[in-house]
Amino acid sequence: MKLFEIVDKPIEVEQVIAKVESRKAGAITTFTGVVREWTKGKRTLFLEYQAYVPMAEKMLAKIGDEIQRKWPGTIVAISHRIGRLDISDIAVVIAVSSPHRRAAYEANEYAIERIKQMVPIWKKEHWENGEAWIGDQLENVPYPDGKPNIAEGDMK
Amino acid sequence: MKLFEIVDKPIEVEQVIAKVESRKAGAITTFTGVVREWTKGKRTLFLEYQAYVPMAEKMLAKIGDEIQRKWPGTIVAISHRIGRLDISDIAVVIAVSSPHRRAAYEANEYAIERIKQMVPIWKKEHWENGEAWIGDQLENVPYPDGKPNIAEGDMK
Amino acid sequence: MIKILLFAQLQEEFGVKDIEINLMETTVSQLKEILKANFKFPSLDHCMVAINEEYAMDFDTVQSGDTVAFIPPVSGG
Amino acid sequence: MIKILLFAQLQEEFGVKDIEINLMETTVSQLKEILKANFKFPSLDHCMVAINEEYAMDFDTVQSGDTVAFIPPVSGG
Repeated sequence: MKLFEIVDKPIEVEQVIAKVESRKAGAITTFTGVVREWTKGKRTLFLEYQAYVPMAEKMLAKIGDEIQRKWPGTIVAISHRIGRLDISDIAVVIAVSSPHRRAAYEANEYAIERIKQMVPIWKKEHWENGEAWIGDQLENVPYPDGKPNIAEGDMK
Repeated sequence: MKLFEIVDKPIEVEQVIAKVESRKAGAITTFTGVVREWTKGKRTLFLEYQAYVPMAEKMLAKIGDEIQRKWPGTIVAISHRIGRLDISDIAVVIAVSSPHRRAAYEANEYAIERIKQMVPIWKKEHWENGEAWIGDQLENVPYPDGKPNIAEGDMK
Repeated sequence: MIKILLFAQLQEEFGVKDIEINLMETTVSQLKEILKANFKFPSLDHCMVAINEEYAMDFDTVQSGDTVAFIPPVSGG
Repeated sequence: MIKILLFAQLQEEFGVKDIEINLMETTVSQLKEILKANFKFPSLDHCMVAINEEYAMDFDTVQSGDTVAFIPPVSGG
């Protein structure tokens, strides 16, 4: 059972949840990122995800380590899909179990923020009238020192 | 399809998620409350949940209304189980879909806090050496004016 | 006739799930006093009250035909 | 021999997924200069760099046998 994985097949939420189940858990949170049809008035037809697979899995595991240090007692599993994804397809599932709910929410949100900062996965949007690779960080602030925040940090 | 329900059968997370799926959604969060074996060093054998069913469903729907006003564009579904639950059984699943992730996390956490404040559902803990109905609010602060916070409010 | 519903520890203390009592119009706080005077209800003061499935305040009115639920501190989730 | 991996828009701009170049020990920033001098790489300055699957800084050393990946702004999730 791989807690952190890049896959090219559909992801089942229940299967990611199953990886974090524990008799110590009182709360399990999931985040599911799905392909949205409309973004700022622009219609997406489909997406294409690419990853640097071995490094992406390593970085997902690093996020898991960070979470276990910050929120002891949590268990994290993350699956991210690559390839062509249609509207409503699942791109990513993050599951976190914890004895108590606050940590399960916080750790889950931390995971998605960190994925968007530092995991080598790229999304190409295909619209009716064009296509483009999206760089989430570029849409926000360029890296202040030419690098992303690789060290664990506070979330934005 | 009932978005807000009290059930006496096992809850499937995928089925609650299915109720909030939408082509407008980019993020779906779930919270799953499961029966924890150990709480503050005390071992739980099993739990028993009781509800004032029609009022509980009405209050869950009220929480859904509050969420739609606070986070427009979200869709919420909540299933809560009653009866005897064993360790790791699912007591509650909250699913929230939203165009963007921040609202999906916030609305989800708001829902569980509100459930614990005002939905007429009770849990009886069965330990090795006894049993007791648990009142979450009593463990915290008694209602300042003899009433729970029924009006929508900020979360604690 | 007012129907009174009991849950959780109240139900166990009292041994039944509901009671019907004959009363004319009254308030929630008067109803609580009547119940405390006539029955053993040690947890009653910790309870919320709902009239016809909506939370009610002490000063709210209860009348014949209403269903009044006594709601001990909840613990769902 | 240093293996260079390209992704996303870099891969499309350049038309291949990887390049091998013969170089002795160098730094990340020197490697970037060499690539910019020899190839058309308009997006290179916006990229992060990873050496053997770990993020690296401009002053880090690259040596023969290493795999260097140029990582355009990521957009997973």
